[in-house]
Amino acid sequence: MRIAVQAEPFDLGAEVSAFTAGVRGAGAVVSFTGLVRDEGGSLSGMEIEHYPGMTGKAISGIAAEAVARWNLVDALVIHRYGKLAPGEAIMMVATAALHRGDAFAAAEYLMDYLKSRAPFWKKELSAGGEAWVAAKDSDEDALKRW
Amino acid sequence: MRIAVQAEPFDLGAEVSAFTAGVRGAGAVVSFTGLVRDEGGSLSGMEIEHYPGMTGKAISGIAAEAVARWNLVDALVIHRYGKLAPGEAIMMVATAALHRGDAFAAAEYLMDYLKSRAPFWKKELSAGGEAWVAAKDSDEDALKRW
Amino acid sequence: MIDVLYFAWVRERIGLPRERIETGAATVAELVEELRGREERYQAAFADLTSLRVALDQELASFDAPLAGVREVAFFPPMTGG
Amino acid sequence: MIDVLYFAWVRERIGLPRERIETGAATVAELVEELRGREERYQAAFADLTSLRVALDQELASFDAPLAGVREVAFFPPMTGG
Repeated sequence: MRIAVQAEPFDLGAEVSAFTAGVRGAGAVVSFTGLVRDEGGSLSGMEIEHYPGMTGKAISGIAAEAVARWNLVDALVIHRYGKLAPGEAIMMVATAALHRGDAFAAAEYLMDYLKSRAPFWKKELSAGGEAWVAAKDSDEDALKRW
Repeated sequence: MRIAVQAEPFDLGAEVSAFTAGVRGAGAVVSFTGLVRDEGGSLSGMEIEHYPGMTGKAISGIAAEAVARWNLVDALVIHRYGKLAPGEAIMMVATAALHRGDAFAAAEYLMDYLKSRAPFWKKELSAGGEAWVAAKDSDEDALKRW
Repeated sequence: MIDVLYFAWVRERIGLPRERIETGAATVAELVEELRGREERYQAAFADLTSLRVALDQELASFDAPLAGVREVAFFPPMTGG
Repeated sequence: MIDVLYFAWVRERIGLPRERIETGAATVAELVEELRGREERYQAAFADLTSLRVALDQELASFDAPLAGVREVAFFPPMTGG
């Protein structure tokens, strides 16, 4: 299980390759990548703040829960902070399991929990100024299914 | 939308990278990769037969349905046939959407339909001989949720 | 004349991947009956229709589908892709 | 003495990322009351507790949680990671 919280871009393809190469025995690998949307060209970028003392701990807890619950062969979480341009990858998760149902469920669980329980805050930057992204009720609701 | 049916191995990392680089405007990319399990070392490999005249058509139909239903920015399906060794990637799908829920649902839909509606048949090869993989009732049942 | 294709264990039981057949069968089910009457290996392949699937001109179909205008019939077990 | 951290718009409204506070507050809610009484900018930040979250020593907690033994309190809006 690897958890990385970093300002630097990550190489999505290399990460998915390396993760998959390391999970011999698994039958299913799911990856999710979150990208900065350009919102029809109105967004100039995004700035992500986080809580350094808590972030790694929170993500490790969420990932360990997913590994145990779906008996994962392995899991990976990378999340960036700082300034990002439209189209850039904000974060990724990967899960490996014997069967596809477990790999999918664990990846969705990771995303739902990272979204609302890992200490990151997004600010959208545009020509018109800056605005903190508001948490959506639907994201909080998404946790109830688990 | 790219559909590839091929005997050759594919480069998972390069495919995920290229797919993601091409979907500017999307906020979420999901990939799924199916690997030959080694079943605790008992499997020496897998042979996949397909119906060349039907395979591309069937996959295109399934993928077009997913793109329309979840308003995908793009979708990708690669499926191999022929002999594969344990640990090798059998196939992959990737989906890109504005939001994660759509990207996940479309990827699961693609997998459920490819599993039971695309004309591939797997044979497991082991020291003890060969055996066609039997379709599981659970795979047919999985279609009912869509 | 119609092309009949076999895949996976259906192909193995019948012993060939495809053949051209002259048939007056009006439906898939009638074609299956005709094939069953030919030789033991066809009986073995078509013993249990619930474990078989059929495609007409590369589209999944049912066993009661008509054969009129169809050029290619394929018989195979439930698919196991993905 | 306790370390109090602020993130996102809470940090912006209060105008600083962290401070050390001498407090006798027994719970988070009491600490919030104390901060609100200080200056307008704290009132602005803590106006609506339903839009705030709190962590004690880097673990999410509720506003009625006790502060005994806690070294670090963090206030922030609902998270928007992923």
